[in-house]
Amino acid sequence: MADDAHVAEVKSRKRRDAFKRVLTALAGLGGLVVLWYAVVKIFGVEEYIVPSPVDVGRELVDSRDLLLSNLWPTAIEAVAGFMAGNVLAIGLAILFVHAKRAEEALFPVAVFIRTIPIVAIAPILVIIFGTGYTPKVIIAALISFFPTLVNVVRGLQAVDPQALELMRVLSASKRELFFKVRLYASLPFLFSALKIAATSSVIGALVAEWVGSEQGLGYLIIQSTYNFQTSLLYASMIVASLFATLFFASIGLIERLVVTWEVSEEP
Amino acid sequence: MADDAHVAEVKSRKRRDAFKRVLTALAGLGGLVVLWYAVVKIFGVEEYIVPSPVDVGRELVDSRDLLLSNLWPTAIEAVAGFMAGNVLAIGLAILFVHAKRAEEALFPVAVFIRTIPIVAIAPILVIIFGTGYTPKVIIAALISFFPTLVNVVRGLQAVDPQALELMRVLSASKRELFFKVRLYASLPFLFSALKIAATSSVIGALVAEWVGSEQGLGYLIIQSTYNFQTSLLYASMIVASLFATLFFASIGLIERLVVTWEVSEEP
Amino acid sequence: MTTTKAPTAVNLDHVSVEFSTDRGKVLALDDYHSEIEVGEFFSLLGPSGCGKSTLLRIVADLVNPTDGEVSVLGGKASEARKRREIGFVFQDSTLLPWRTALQNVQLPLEVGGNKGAKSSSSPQDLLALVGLAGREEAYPHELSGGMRQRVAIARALVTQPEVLLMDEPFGALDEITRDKLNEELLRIWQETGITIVFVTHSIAEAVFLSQRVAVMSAHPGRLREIVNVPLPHPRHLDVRDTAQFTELAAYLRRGLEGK
Amino acid sequence: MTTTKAPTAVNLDHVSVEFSTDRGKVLALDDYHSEIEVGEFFSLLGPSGCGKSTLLRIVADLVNPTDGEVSVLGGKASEARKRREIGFVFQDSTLLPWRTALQNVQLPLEVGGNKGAKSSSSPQDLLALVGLAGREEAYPHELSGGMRQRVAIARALVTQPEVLLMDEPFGALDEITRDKLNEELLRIWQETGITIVFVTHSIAEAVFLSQRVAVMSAHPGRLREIVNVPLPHPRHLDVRDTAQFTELAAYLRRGLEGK
Amino acid sequence: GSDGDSTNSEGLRDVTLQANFLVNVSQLGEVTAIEQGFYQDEGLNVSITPGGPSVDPTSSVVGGHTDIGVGNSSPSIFLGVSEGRPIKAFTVAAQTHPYGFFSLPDNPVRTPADIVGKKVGVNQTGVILLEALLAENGYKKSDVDIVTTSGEITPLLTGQVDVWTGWVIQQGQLKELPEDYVTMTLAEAGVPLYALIYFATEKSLKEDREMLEAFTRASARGWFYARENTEEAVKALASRYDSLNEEDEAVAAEKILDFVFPDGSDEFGEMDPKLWEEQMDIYDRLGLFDNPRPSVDKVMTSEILEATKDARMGDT
Ligand SMILES: Nc1ncnc2c1ncn2[C@@H]1O[C@H](COP(=O)(O)OP(=O)(O)OP(=O)(O)O)[C@@H](O)[C@H]1O
Ligand SMILES: Nc1ncnc2c1ncn2[C@@H]1O[C@H](COP(=O)(O)OP(=O)(O)OP(=O)(O)O)[C@@H](O)[C@H]1O
Ligand SMILES: Cc1ncc(C[n+]2csc(CCO)c2C)c(N)n1
Ligand SMILES: [Mg+2]
Ligand SMILES: [Mg+2]
Repeated sequence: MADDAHVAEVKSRKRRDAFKRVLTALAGLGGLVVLWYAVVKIFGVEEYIVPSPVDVGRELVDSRDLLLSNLWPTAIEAVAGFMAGNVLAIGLAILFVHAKRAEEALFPVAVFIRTIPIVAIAPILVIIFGTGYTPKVIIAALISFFPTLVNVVRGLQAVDPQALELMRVLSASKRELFFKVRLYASLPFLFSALKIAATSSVIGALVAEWVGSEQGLGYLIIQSTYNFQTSLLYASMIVASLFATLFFASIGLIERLVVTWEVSEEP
Repeated sequence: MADDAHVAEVKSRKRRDAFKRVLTALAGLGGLVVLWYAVVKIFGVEEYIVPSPVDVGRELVDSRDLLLSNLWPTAIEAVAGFMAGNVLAIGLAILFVHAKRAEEALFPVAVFIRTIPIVAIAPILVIIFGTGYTPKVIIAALISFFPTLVNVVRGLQAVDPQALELMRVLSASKRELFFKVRLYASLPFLFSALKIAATSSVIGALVAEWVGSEQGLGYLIIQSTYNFQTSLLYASMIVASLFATLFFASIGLIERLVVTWEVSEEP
Repeated sequence: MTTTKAPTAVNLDHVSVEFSTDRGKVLALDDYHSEIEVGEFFSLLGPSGCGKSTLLRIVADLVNPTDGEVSVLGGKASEARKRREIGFVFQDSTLLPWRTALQNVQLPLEVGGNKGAKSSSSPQDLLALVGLAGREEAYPHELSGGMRQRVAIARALVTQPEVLLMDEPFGALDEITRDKLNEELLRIWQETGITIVFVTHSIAEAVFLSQRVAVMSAHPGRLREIVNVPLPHPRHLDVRDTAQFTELAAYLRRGLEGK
Repeated sequence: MTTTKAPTAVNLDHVSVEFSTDRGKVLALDDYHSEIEVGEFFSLLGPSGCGKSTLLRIVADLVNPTDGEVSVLGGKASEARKRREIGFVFQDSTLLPWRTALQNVQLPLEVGGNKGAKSSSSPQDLLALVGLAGREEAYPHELSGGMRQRVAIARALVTQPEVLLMDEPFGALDEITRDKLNEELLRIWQETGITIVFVTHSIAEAVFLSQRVAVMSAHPGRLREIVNVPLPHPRHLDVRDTAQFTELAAYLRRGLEGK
Repeated sequence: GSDGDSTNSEGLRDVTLQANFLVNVSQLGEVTAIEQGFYQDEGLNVSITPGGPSVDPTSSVVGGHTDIGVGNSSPSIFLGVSEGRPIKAFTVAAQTHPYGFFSLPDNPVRTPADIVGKKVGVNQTGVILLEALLAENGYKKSDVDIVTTSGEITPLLTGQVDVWTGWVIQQGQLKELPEDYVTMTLAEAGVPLYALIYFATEKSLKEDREMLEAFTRASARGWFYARENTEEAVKALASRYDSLNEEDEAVAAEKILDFVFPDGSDEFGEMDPKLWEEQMDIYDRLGLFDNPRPSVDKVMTSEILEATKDARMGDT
């Protein structure tokens, strides 16, 4: 019944759809810029409050080397922190789902740790790990860790009770139940969490750079804030946000590639 | 068939369970304190790096009035920011689910806004709102907004396709579909999001107090950092974390009260 | 010779449905054709997978035919659906898990501009009719499979659609309950004059209930023949013991077997 | 007189099940008693909601009786379950939506210490047996209701449990397919000597397949009587045309009606 | 109470002061003037809005939420002006910047030359000051190992850095060091910057001069009073802001007074346009002006100082 021409057609339609989505996203961001420009012009917002997008655009072009060379450290910290935080969160979530007691005892501890302000832990981390990548990755990990923990704990429990009974009758081990059922049931929650974590890990990396660093977009942001280099400040934030948006979007893309069996809701 | 004695029995069992859960949670937090104590003692950590829990405990008792009087402003900011952020997020999520195009265009904008570091918007907020409650609530709202948006957008789409068909045949309006179906389907995602938001709003309120304040736990944290009052610093963080933990737990409690129809997974 | 043709409730004009999947296309329904009159009791009989559910879903505007035309009550299926003239008992009971049995039955009264509408029979009475008096407050997961299906039936009867589509509504019920509900359904049909399109796997049920039975074949789903059931109305269960009934059932069975 | 008693596969010793809900207790099964022999084909017949599914769930160690004892193959139900001696076809097909038809059938071979186990028939052959050759790659949501049920049947047959519990496995199938699968099931049962506990709403199906049929009544679920079906094996479909068959069916029907 | 000339029930004019940071001895004079009723004598009701690590006082003043701001250091004023913020400095409390480089006696930094090759811990705001120090003394940024840290002195204590930077009034931190710790202030290192700079919008400078003059007079009185009655002033400060540590602030008060009244000077608030020019030169050399460098009279005004000359001279 499989029909190559048809499959090709489906694929090309999907590609067109993806293209449209990207265009719409760009339109949205473009709209934001236009709105920004309009607000600045119409209300005559002083440049020292919000610079005009034209100035910031010029800064983006002029300082592109500076911005790019500072993007990499931040990107590395964010991605590494994202990985570490999510691996930890997923690991803990798996523990929690299999040992109710552990969940009840450790979840408050996780909440507790999560609420320690970064500014307060950063100095301790710097003392322990020095000022290299490590403390930044840890901070980015700490920030992206919690949403994933909460969501995945919930997701791993979002299993159809009938599927649980099926697995029980098949005498599946907890491990098998996990890999054959829970994992799939948790995917919507997991991907939501990863999207949240993608953005928070970028935030985490930026914040971490306030302490103990001399490179990265966070460092640029702080410096340009204190030096009143408003257009550089905005340019740095824009680069960071664009990176976060791409990171976020790539999680969405991975979700589409992984979850192939779902009935998609009609528009 | 209803049987009062039986209902009473079920209730009292539930109460016992809740009590046990609280005990386990306290045991978990207690374990954290013991671990802290052990690490400080065994590795002989200097007091100016990490104070011993005994000192911090004494500080908690000695400064209880100071801590409590500074808890309220932070709690108010956190709760107000939580409300505002979540109302906004849920509103946007509803828009996104009903207008796919809006989602595609505005989601990147939301990601974009989410990644703006607080330090960078702080000056603008101060220019516009001064240093009163408003900028703090806005910052807490900004921080708690995003996870809810992501989760609720996903949750509102997590509707059984058959239920969608049912509502379509009943010619239900989008509004009815929302209130009769989507809302319920999204609850697991919503409550996960609210749990995440509960903790982030506390973080947000703490960080917001960096923007200038003369009260609040965030103020105490800055103040005690400036004064190098390490045990007061830790005591303030502990009070903030305890508040966040309670906030988190009360969302869990509300979830239990709202979601009465679910089959609970056996332990 | 002049015949006053009865108005058409559902006209399926050479419809085909092709589903596309990642692996290729599946022809679910091929060039199906029939006209169902207003007030008719029309059944679909055919092997599993021959497109019966798909057919009902076309009529309810849940699936668009890839070929051919559908009209319902003289207009487009989507219009009839929006005018709330279509009722549907799904093959799976499709109850909302957060609503009790009673609340599930009340659902149609709360949506689609039907707020405050009074149903001919109250939701409680309908639950009693399907044998669920006393279980109004139970949530779906506390009900047995057959009970859930009965709740779905009660839900479909709580408003009075012009066209009622029923997809194996009695499949999970024991014969006694099924017989009883068969009779009740016939009574309601006669009293209200609604059009019923009924999918079943039971030949006896098809003969007992219907005025006409469409026999289908699978791979792809095709109409094989439409059989008239000239048994007089009102019918009672004992009609099944008549020779005419047995003969019709045997004829349908042969039709199904493709003989 | 010495009778060598056949060993017991399932012993249900005066079991009762009471569910507690927020609103009170529901007595689903009241003092049910029967012993099912190894190798027996035993059916449960009874009105919707009388506790048939609950009974199977007790045997499979999915529900604990609130009263009475259950033993399966001489030990506890939980032990039998853990030894993977129990197979279950659920009333709802319960397929995993992220697995294709074939992958769903393969599931039992991948779990429970069965990794790499060879089934007597390959998953592909079993899908072909239930008429789904060519649809191996389809996901559950792309299949019709009856097709999903057939995948679930194939899944239950892919390993060879000692005790097979089947909850209305053919409920969503047309008569032709059902007849065919009835015959296949009987063949498999005879060849392998497994014990089958079978829930059905079709009296004819119960008589055709079973050696004994338990007739139950509802509110609360109680055993009314156990009826022997002395038709000789192997049986073929035409046994249904015999007078003995018709008589047995009528007897069961009267039993169900409580006469 | 920032708009126009709101007066309260006692007929006093409400004035808000945006502090540069959390209130501490940097506002010793103002708090004293409040306590002693000096502002009241001038017809003002002054209240202090605390700042914080992420508060830029110029934003608060430009946004109209406060009437007068206190800037941490002169660059925050002239960089803000170069960005177009319509503000001007009219008084300076600390004649040199109480920002210092602190080291331990066994590894001391006494002169700029000593800092070469050292690991220097600076907080985010201080990086630029360190850069200025290096540039002014002919060194490159790469001659030191810069580590940005949070405000705590811990890294110096644990040996992770050789030099810690901060305000000399941060007694809470500094008291952790051994008694004989080594201090090198910015001024000693050849970077002449002002600190605790009072500024207002150009508009208030035009339309509200009397208020600013009154404020300056009363503040000067406050600072003089605090100099003479330091113990009393610190006590009052610490009881008003109860999270301050009175002992630490007492030590810090002595230090800050040395910056406000250097070398027995008997004048409060003076500032020199030439010095402003010099400071901007430094920043210009560092390439920190994105926009055209403003002229001095855009950055500061001596009018208030001149009009309040008498009140700003000690009455000893
Ligand atoms: N989890 C539960 N909570 C409360 N009541 C339940 C639960 N499960 C089953 N029951 C009740 O137990 C009774 C027996 O249910 P069961 O599913 O065994 O019936 P059944 O004989 O299989 O019916 P059917 O033929 O309709 O499938 C019913 O009244 C049902 O409502
Ligand atoms: N969404 C879909 N995607 C792909 N194929 C589908 C989809 N829905 C149905 N089909 C296919 O269409 C055919 C007809 O399905 P349909 O559900 O109409 O059968 P049916 O006659 O109702 O069968 P049953 O009696 O088993 O319920 C089947 O081959 C099925 O696999
Ligand atoms: C360059 C520099 N800027 C800010 C601070 C933070 N800080 C600590 S004490 C103090 C003055 C209080 O009035 C300030 C602003 C610092 N240490 N160094
Ligand atoms: Mg169907
Ligand atoms: Mg059942």
